Amino acid sequence: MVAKRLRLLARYITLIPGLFLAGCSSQGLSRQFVLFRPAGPLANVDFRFTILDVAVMLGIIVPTTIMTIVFLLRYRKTNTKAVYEPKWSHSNFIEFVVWTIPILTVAMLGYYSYQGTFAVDPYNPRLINHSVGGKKAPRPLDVDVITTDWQWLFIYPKQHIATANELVIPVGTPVHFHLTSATVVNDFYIPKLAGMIDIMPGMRTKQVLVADKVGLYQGYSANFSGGGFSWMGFKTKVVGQNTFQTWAKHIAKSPQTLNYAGFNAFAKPYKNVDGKTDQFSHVSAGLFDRVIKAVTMGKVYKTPLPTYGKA
Amino acid sequence: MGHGIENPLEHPEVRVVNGRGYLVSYAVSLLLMTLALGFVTQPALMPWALVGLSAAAAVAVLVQIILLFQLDFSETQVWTTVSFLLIVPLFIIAVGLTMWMFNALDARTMLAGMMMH
Amino acid sequence: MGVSATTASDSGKAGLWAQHHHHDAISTRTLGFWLYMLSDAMIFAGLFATYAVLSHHYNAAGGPTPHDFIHPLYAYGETLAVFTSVLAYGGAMVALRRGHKGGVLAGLGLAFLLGAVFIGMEVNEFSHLLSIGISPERSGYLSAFFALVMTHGIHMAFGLLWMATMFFQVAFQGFTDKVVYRMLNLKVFWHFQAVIWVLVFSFVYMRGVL
Amino acid sequence: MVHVQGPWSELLGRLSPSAIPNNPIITGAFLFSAVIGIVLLGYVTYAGKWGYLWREWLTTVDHKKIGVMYIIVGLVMLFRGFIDALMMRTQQMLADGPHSAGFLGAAHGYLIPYHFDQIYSAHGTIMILFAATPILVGIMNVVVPLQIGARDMAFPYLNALGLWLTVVGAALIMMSLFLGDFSHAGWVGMTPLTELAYSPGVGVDYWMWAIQIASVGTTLGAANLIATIIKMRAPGMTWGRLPIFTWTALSTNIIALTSFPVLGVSLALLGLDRYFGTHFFTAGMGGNLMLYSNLFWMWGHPEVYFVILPAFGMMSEIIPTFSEKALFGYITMVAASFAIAGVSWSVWLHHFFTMGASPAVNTFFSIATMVVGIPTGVKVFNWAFTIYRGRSRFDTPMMWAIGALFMLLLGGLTGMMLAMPPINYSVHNSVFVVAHFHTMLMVVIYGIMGGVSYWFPKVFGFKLDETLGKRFFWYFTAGTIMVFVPMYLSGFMGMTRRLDYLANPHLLPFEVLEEFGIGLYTVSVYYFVRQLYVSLRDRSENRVGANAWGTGRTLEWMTASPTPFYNFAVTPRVNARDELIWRKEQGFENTLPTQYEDILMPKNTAVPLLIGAFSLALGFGLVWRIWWMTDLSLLGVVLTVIARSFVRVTDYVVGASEVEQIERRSRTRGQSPRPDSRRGGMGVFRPSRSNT
Repeated sequence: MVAKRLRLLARYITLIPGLFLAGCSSQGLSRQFVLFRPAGPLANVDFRFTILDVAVMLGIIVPTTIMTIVFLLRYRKTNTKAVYEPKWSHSNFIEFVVWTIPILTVAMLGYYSYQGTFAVDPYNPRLINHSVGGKKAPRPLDVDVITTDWQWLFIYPKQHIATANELVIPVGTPVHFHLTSATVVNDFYIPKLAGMIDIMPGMRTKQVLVADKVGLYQGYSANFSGGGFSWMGFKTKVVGQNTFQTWAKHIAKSPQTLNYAGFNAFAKPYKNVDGKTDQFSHVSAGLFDRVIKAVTMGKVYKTPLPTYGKA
Repeated sequence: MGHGIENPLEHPEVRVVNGRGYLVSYAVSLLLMTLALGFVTQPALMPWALVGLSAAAAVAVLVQIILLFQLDFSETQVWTTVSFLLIVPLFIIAVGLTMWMFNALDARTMLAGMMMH
Repeated sequence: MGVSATTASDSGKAGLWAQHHHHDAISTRTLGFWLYMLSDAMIFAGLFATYAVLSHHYNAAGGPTPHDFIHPLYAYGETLAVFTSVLAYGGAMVALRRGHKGGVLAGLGLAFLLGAVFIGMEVNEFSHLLSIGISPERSGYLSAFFALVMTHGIHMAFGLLWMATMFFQVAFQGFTDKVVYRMLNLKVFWHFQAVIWVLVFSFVYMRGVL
Repeated sequence: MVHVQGPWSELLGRLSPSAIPNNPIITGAFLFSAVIGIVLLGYVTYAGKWGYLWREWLTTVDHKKIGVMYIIVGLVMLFRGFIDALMMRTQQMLADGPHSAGFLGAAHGYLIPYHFDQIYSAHGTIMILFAATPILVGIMNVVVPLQIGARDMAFPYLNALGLWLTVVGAALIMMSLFLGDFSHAGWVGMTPLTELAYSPGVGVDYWMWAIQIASVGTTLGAANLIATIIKMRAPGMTWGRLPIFTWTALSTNIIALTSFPVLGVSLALLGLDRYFGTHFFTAGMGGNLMLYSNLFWMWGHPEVYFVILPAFGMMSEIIPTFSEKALFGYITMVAASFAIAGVSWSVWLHHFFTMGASPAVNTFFSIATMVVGIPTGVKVFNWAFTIYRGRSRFDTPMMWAIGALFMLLLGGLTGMMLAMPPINYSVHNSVFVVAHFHTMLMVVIYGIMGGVSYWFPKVFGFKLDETLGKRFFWYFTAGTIMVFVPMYLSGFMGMTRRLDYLANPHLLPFEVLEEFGIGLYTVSVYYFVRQLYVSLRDRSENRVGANAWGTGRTLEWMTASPTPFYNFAVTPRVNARDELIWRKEQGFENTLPTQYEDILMPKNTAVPLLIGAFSLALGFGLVWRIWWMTDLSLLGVVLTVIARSFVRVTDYVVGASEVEQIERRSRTRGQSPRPDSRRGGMGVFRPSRSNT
């Protein structure tokens, strides 16, 4: 009885993917596969290597799968017509081939891996320089990123302004990020623009990117960092270069200012459930370095003791 | 579980013990450690100290391993030797790759390395 | 091995059953313990890796560096204690080969005493360091230093406990299978501490004063 | 000793009434466990089985019983881990987008973040360390001595100790559910999140000590198994004739022996940070937080191969048996296993490719990672060529083995993607990775299910029900596809890991699909339990002889099913790689030993159980910082070990006539299936008389 009902259920379940695919195209869900729609040279390289790797691997895996299935079907016990050689267990030729194929594949992919790893190295951004080299290259923009529990602070040191939980960058301009954390490890990730890079307290990592198109991109923290982690997203607005200048001037007039004491208040554990953003003007020079130094000297922003069974 | 030999003192692993080996190992390793001490206390030897230290330690470890544990490929000791030889590369990989990766990382991310970029 | 697997056999009718088949208990035991010691070696690999990573000047966090507190001659004294203790244990093993109970007990006793001298020196060294504020909580470097040296020290202390136990077993049970393989295993354990000490002495103490 | 937040007393440490969580879900879980516990204990008391339980199981040193207990512990924890998975999938389905509803005090879904974080941390810890590892150790425990013709492991007493230490770890994890909380920082325990400043509760301590204690057991077990394989082989069992599963057991235990100590170091140093205020993995004061990741993954990656190599070994046993043909490329299979084990030691950095190491470092580890693909690829081809020109029968074990093979192909594809840093950067901490390693762990689970159903009749003397077994397989496979294919896809949508709330509402359809998948899994669990029940009920109809599947090839299929406690009445002399097939060909299949002899067997002992009890107290005392308890239990462990070393006689003799009797009885049972309700399936395990 139960089995019958379940069989019925199973039949319905097989229908779901069909319905689901139909839903995809009508709602434009395919646009949501952000990794397949890179909007900057870094994400572009990541995507290109994905295609390459998958193509090479499928070249082996598909024939192997077919071969295995054919063997299983042909040499099933009930097929009495098939050859049966119970002692055949070695062939120099086959063994040579089965070692050679993976070795050649790995050699090829290993070479691509070497190429790709150096191409996206943010400390030597040949890729970035190359991709904006043709046009009149705009001066790179510096952004210092500090993560707290559980917010993002983006400092524009040259402009002496900062924003929280919202990143605004000009289109077609290389942006150099310096990243550190005041508390625990986070991970800077804007799927359509750049892959992940760890943000570690007491250390400084780097990321470089160029956005090709104006638009709104979602950024995330990808490394688990505690209770407010799931709300630690940030909007990335890529705007025209002039718009960016206007915006920066506008923020420079915002009433909130930020010095180290202000940062310590900002860095208190806060779950950004409503997606609030902040703007700061007159940001102290060297705030980023000061935060790193304080952390290396033992500054911590403690998490309070939880009640058991509660948050 | 029983074994073929009646008197445990007749067991090859007891028989293999060698008094002279102990004395040689003692003398050699002590000498090498004295040398190591010399490398770091005698100003004349200081330039070669790191190489000297490492060499002295390596030789001392080797001498002790061979003479104290009596590692060889005899029937009694072959598995001891083989398993030891398998572990040495892992020891070196664990320490060596760690040092390499953190030297590279520190140069990029620690305050000391930040001046570079 | 080109032949198929199932026919690869020696002499066809070599027999199907092995009557009176026995295993060598002592060598099984010593191999097992040796394997355990190799895994212990990997503990030290982890600790040496930790020490290597945490021994840059910024890991001292402005606190004392090895230069400030390591006395090479004192460490050399500790080396002397460890090596001589191992030599004494070697004496016990030579006596064991001859079946000389008194010799074994004397060797064990002497090895124990010298081991205790080492522990005493280390305790003295560390209590002095703690009294002048050089403690593992001070910096990452000091944490790594204490962890590595003390892990070796704890091994030594455990070896002393084992030796004391063996002293009684040799005295009261004589040279049974079990006592003999334990003596062999303790040999491996004790000699292993000497090997680790060579590395600690060279790469922590001597390297530290450079 | 560091100062901790919250109250602390000399007598109870951090323990206080407030440590009992006040949460309806946990209360429900507690009631559920309590009812099951009371029913079990009540049954044992009612049936008067305490003596039996004590003599036959709790104090046993028999490798088969210890193996079975390992597997039972693993299956119980597998169930617990599955419940965790069910809760996580449901939470992610419910907490989708800003407009999703919240229940039970949560803003979205029904779990508050802190609770969700504990669940996924527990899921990972349990599945890797307390489900997969114990089940595999259990299978190796049962099978390896049988395959090499040994009477027991090299160190039966140590074997029992390993089991009880694993049980202690599992017990600590279960305890954390009802007293205090569990770690919220993932099964990998990311620093500095696990430092006292950011995890001030006892959760991380529970996680840390549970793993630490269990891993001591695993390390001891590894030394034991290697010594067994090297020293306890039957005459004629040369290295060239060693069954392939034993080879993989050897390679996998070399990994365990060398890598678990490093895990011990990383956790011990974290413990020093949390208890003594040292600065190994803190961000400040000269600590280095990535050093923790380094040490952890130096164990963690080899651990991945620790769990997958035995699965490969089981596939390599099952496929030849059910293809009725010798394994293709025995030597390359052995070489491949050791190549995987060797390379496993130089790939660990790929777990933190994104930490910003130099491209040279990343390239090195990337290529090393890809190199693992070479021997793995060879294995896949060799299995395919084992099937080639064979006669494949699709019994349940074979289904699982083939399922594992296809999972391996998919996992290999995505693994090769992740090995490449530019691809890895874009999906490193996304659910794509989660889907990848679950696919790989499915290889392990499929291997385990295959292995369990393959060797089950050997241990218990009857087969598992085929129909229900296949139904279990198909529902499980449907569930796997339904859960993990959408998960791969959501990875491409930039969905990161460990989210208790999904900001992107477009992920909802995938989450719904995954929830359906987990429903299919639930159905498959039902069929699994039903399969066990029905097989046990109808055991008299499913009795098997020594060669349970009819086409077994190796030594274990020569002794009676269920295997007598001494394994082989007379140690067999090995003449070929597939000894049983060789004997069949030579017409010796039914040739019995002409005379029996006295057998020396290890006595039962309660000492490992006692050490386990002290270790549990030690772990508990450490978690709650009850210092008198830790001191006493540590002293207890040391004194017990010393006291045990003074015990002179630890073996006893089984007379030749008794052996002959047992052999005759088991032969008649094997040949004429008849109901034998008194002895049941377990009656095989003859009571061993002497306890120490």
